[in-house]
Amino acid sequence: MLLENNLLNFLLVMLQELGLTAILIVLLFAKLMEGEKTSPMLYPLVMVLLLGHVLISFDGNTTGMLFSGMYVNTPLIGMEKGILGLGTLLICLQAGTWLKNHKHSTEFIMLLIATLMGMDYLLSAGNLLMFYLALELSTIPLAALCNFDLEKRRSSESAMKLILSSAFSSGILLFGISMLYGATGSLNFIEISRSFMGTEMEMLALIFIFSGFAFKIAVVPFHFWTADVYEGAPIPVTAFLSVISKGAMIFALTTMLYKVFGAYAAMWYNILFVASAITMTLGNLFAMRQMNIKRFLAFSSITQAGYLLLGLSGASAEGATSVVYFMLVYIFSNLGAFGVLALVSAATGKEEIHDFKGFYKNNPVLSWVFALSLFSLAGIPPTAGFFGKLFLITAGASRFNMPFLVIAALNMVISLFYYLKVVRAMLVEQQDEPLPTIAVPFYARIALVVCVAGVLLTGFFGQIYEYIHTLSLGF
Amino acid sequence: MHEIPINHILFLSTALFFIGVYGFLSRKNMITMLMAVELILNAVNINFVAFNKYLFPGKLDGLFFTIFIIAIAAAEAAVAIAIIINLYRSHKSIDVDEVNDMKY
Amino acid sequence: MMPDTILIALIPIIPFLCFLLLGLTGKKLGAFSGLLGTASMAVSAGFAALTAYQYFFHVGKIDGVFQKMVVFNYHWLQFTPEISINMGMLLDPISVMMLVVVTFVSLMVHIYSLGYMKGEERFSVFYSFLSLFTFSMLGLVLSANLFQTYIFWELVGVSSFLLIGFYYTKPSAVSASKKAFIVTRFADLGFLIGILILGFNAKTLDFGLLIERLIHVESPYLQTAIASSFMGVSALTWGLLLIFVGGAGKSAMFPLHVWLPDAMEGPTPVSALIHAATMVVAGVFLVARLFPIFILSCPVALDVVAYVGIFSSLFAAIIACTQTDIKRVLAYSTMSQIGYMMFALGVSGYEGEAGLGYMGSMFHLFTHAMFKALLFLGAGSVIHYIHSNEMKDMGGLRKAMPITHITFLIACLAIAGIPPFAGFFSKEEILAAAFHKNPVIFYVGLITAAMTAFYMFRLYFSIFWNKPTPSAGHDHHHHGEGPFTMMLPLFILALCSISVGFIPFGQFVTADGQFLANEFHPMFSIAPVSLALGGIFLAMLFYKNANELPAKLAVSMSVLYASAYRKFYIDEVYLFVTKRLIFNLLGRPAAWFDRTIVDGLMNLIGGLTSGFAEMIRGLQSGKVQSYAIWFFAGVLGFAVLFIYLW
Amino acid sequence: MNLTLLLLVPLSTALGIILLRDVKHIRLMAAIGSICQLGLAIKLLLAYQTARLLGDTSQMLFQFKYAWYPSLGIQWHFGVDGISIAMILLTAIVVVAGILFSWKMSFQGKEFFLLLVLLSMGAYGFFISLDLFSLFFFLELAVIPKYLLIAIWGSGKKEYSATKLALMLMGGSALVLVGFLGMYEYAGKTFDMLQLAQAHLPLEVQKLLFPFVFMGFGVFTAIFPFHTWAPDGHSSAPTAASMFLAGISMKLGGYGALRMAVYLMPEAAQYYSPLIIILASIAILYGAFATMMQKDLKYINAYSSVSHCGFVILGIGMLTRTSVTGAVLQMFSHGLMTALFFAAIGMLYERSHTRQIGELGGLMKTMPFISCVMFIAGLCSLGLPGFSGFVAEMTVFMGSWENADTFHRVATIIACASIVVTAVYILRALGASLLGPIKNEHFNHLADATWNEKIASALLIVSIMALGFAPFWLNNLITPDATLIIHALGK
Repeated sequence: MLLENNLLNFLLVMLQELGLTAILIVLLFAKLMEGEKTSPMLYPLVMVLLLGHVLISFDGNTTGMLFSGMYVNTPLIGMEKGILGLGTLLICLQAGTWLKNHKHSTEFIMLLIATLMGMDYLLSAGNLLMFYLALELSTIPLAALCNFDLEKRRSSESAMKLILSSAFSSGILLFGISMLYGATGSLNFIEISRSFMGTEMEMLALIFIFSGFAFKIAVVPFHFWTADVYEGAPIPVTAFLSVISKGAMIFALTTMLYKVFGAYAAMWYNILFVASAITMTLGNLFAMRQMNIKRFLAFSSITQAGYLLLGLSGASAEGATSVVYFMLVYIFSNLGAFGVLALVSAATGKEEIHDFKGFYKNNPVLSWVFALSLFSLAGIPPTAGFFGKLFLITAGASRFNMPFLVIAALNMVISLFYYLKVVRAMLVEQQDEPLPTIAVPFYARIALVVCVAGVLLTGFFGQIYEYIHTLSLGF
Repeated sequence: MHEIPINHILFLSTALFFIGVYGFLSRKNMITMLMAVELILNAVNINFVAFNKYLFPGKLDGLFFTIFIIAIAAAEAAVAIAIIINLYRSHKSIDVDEVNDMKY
Repeated sequence: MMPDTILIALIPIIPFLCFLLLGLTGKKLGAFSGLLGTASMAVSAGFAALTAYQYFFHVGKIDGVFQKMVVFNYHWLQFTPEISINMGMLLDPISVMMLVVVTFVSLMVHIYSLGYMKGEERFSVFYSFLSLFTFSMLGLVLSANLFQTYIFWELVGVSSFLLIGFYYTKPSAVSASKKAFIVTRFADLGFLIGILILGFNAKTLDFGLLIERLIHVESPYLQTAIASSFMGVSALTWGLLLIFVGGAGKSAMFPLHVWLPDAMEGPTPVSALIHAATMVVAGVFLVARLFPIFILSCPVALDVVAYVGIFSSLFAAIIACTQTDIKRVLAYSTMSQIGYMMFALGVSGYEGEAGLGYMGSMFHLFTHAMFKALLFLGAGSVIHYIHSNEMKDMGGLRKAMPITHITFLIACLAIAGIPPFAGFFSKEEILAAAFHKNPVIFYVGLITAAMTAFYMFRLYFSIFWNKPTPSAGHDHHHHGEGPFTMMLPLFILALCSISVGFIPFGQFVTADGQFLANEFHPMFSIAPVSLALGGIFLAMLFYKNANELPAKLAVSMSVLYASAYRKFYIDEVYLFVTKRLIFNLLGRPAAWFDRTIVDGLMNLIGGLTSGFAEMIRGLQSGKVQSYAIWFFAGVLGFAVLFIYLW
Repeated sequence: MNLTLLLLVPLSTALGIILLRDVKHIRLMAAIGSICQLGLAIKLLLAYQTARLLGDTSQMLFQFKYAWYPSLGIQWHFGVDGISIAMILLTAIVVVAGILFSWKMSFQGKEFFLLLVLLSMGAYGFFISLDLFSLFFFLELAVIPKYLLIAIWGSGKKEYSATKLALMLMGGSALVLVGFLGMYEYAGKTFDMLQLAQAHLPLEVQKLLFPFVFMGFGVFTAIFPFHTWAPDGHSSAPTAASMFLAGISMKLGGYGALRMAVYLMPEAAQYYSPLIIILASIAILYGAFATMMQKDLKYINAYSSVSHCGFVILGIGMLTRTSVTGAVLQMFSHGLMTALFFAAIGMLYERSHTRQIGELGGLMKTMPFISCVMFIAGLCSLGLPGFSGFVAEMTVFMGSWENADTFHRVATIIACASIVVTAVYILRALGASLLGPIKNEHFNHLADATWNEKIASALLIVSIMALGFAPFWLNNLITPDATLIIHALGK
């Protein structure tokens, strides 16, 4: 604040967004320059830049406020941006195989990074206007991305479903915002949180805004778009939707609930309780019968959203920490799964569970990667997912809401059932001509190695959690 | 001249909002649905302006918000229509009910 | 001064080592294993004799009373501070007497089997099992702790199981062995619970302390044991009765006797050792072991013992008259004789003269071991010669196998109680005791004695007379008598059956350990002896030469005959209870219930879940607008719920 | 002695297996690793006893602490007492035997041995953990290997059974988790068992949480009515897997129920004790009766396991020092015995390719060794003196009989009655499959056990007899800690 108009501090505080902007500019120029085909150097270059962006995010000292509180950055937010950036990097790496034979690869990366930037702003938003702009910036390009397989029916259908329903939801969200504005007379988070008066209008606003978030995080009953969109969209986009945008929104929700609606903690605890309970349960029930792996992963991600809300309901530093930690783990696990899926479908176009029967025969390593990721999603030790999920539940247990705990615990069992279904198809069942051996290109290999390492090791280094915890204490 | 009480305006905006919602839920043509969304957004706009004018005349942030909403709505509509056009290529229809390959 | 611990310890240990050795390396030893087993048995028999000598003539008696001596005691398994299973060795008249009997008969059987089992494929296994049995039996008689008794009790049971099922390829043998094990196991359940009751009432399992605490009226343990009652019967009575159930199981008392006749499927030497001389008297031994408690604290239980004993004795005698398988006849006679021992205990008192029954019972146990072993071994050599157990295949063998004939005759006379053979003396004592205590039992006993004589001689005549000698045409690869190894035991046992009756048994084995003269009243013995002679005469009439009398008799009292021949349908009853009731009413339902209800529930949960999943799939209709409807409904629902309701 | 070794050895074995290629080397690696582990276990036992002799009276020995997630109060906290050492010893023995028995495993041998090692590692970690979080970690670590072992290398309706097993065990651990979190919250954010033991949760809380923890672990030890995973799982699993399953994994449940439920929530334990006893008695007798009707050897053993584990639950429920000791003894004994039984069945099945007692018969003639092994296992399980089963069951009976009221007495008598039923079905099974005339022509030329099978069986039999002949060493090892647990009850 003091050094607000100090350029260096300005750069420092917004370093991540500025970095992304730089990358975007590079891409734009590359697009202008490029003739028939994009230069082979571009892709690696962008990857390296992204990596740099990720690395600078993890030092927890970029903190400050800009534009009279419209833009806020704290170590924790920086961390969250880093996590999202890491996820995007991994997705880009995995997308390589699919992009190779796609004529708009540069635009793809551009849109992706634009979305990421929108999310960064979303996290840093300290003001409802900023928040709304960032939200749209991170939504609209996604719709375009969903349609990226221009000639595929399902791709455009999913894009349509996404854009229409997100337009609707942002309308509702906006209505909530307007009510909030009317009730408190301000758009600034801090001022809003100060000037609550407990009117029903505020509560209504809370619910409208929550439903806007719930839509993006895919919380039952606001989740229905998820499955269709995930199924239709190109795999990298699905991965992005299920990991990055979900993550961004849950982080933003943390800010929104803890910072803005702190006064209504008692109320939104109940909301989270109900929402999380039905989300877990219905997500599981839907996932049980899915045959298409993308769709199946969509529903599993819905279930995970339920657990995220459970952790969030802890309403404490543990709550925030567990959410961030889980997202980190979730990126590794989910992208591990999507990575393998991406390779397979790029090579063979197969996405059904039964196609994976006897997968182990020709691709032992890939199937172990896949299996590990699924176990991590199911929360089976020694994978990191176990720790992530357990910390969420532990944070949620702080109120000691017994039914809540029981529901969560039992849902872990149900979810195991369908994760095992996929594992069984790969490792146990056989078919006459199983999928051929699938080549793993360099970038994808890097991505998978990172994911597996993350899945296997994260849990054993308590320091990671502790670090996030120290950051979130100041949060 | 005495001015219109805020409740009237709020009633209008709320009505607009629900009309928009109803339109979105009932119309089968995607373009019309987009227009319904615009109604919702306009309801929001009216809210902002009204609140700003009546309750917090000192500041302008309500108005700013309105402007931004209009701008973004345009962008959103652009992308949406692009998508719908693309959809039309493959489905030969912009009837929302005919576009449900993916379900269950 | 104490007897030599090492010496006594070696008596059971030698057979055990022998068992391990033969069990592990039997195949390689081959025929030699028999000699090895016999030799080691001889050694331990020698030690037993030595111990008996030491005990009875040097160390055992202290101022005129034979002491209970615990020569060795080790805390094997500590339960509570006071209750523990100890492994010990207790010397007192009966245990020493049993030591001698077991080792001696076992030695005889070892020798006999050298010939009888020659050429068997599993020769060494047979000997290892014999050693195992001997070890367990010795451990049983030596045990100083009620639970130790139970341990060896079980071991005896399993070795008997192994030996009955020795010819495991014969289904009948297998089922017989199973039957034996399960029936005795059932009885052991009673024994176990009895142990729990007594042990926890007396707060100890050591015989010495246990008896000490449960016989004195003023002892608090006894009072609680009597005070605490279940279904109107005092804990003490329950305990004793349940323990008696255990004993009845092993000793084939009615109605737990069903396994004994089938047990004859085992090799004959085994029947001689286990199912005639030693194991089956374990029950008697057990009751005798706890006799002070029975007689001093709980005479009711003792009456039960007496009546069960006398009934089984008569019951078995009746059946024995009709059986045609010679080993089964012997089996039933065994049962009947053990019944004798039981009711002898039942009618006995404790001090001095009153202890006659106890003494008689032990005496009869001793003599019975001799002549019953002899009978079985004799029968063994007959079967060895004829290759059949059925009377109809036999007859007129007295020429073919003279030695067997004579020794068998001696044994029959002994068991029939004809003076001066061994059985006479012991039976006298028993009947005398019964006469003093309970006339009913006495008269039934008399009748039983007569019937004993009858069926034994029925057996004798139909084996050795009845038909003309088989012609030379009827030839066998080996002629007549078995090898010397089979003859020698017959000789020795015959000598014993003649002589042991003259041992002044009362000097050694009595209830209270004090001297008790066996005086002998010729007047009294007129009745039993004449009855026995009558029985023999009848048998001679019927069976010395083939004639129609038996058949006529059978017809004239057909009902009784038939039912006796069918062993009064006890087996059928058991079959009904086990197969029909237990299996169909408990086993099947349990299995069904488990598969259908319990497991069904588990599957039902899964089914319901997926069914519900199937039900709600319609929600995901694929139509954007329905999604939006849900969305809006959610918003409104949340609003209503959380703003107004919650 | 450093307890982390118990985890490092399996871990390094697993890594070695991953690196190696040839199945011969892999199985050698596995065998060496497991044998080292057995050595460690024995060394641990000796070290423990010497430490006790030297007068170390602390409850847990060789403690090792490392703050893992300090802000959540989660830590690596290891330590052992007599009970856990007994369990570790059991695990080590069974593992060695299991690996030797699956020596011939050719199909995907690498994965097979890897999973076996992981499974054992889970067990070791479980038994040495004093921190509820790491304990839970290891508890679940062992679930998936079981699933895969059954689903991939199993027989029959393997996938159904594997899924059922995994789900039911997961359900169990889910319940456990709820209980643990409850304790964690009420005891002030600590997972440390020793601190929880001092925490003295209020009675209402205990009453609330006890069922979760106890039943959760009960599922693992096949408590009625959550036992149905056991028959299917055991019968479908490959030999080594069913050995591990019945020998080790069911013991996790008993141990957990004793440690986490009874010890940490004593008042609730007393409150629920009658219920536990009723369940246990049902399991014992009902399991036994259900066994009588089975035709498949593995089902017979699986159901008898249900019945035998009923004794564990009964011993725990009776809440006397002797009965608790008996429960631990029974766990040890049952682990060895049932492992041996499954091994024997596996050997028969490999050769005769059937487990239906109706189709078997007369195998004693062609495979005396295997038949003897099976006989010994059978006799042990019907509680014959000289074998471990007898000692354990008698201790349980004795301990149960200490409660002097009619209810406990009746329960005890019911339990005792099972020894008869056990005799019935064991003899039925053995008689039908081993004795009698040879049913099937091709049985005549079947080979007897090979060297590895002989060694493994010998190992198990020796340890069974070691307990059967000299129970006092184990008894003395366990009793002090049993006493401690009972003292927690305030008895």
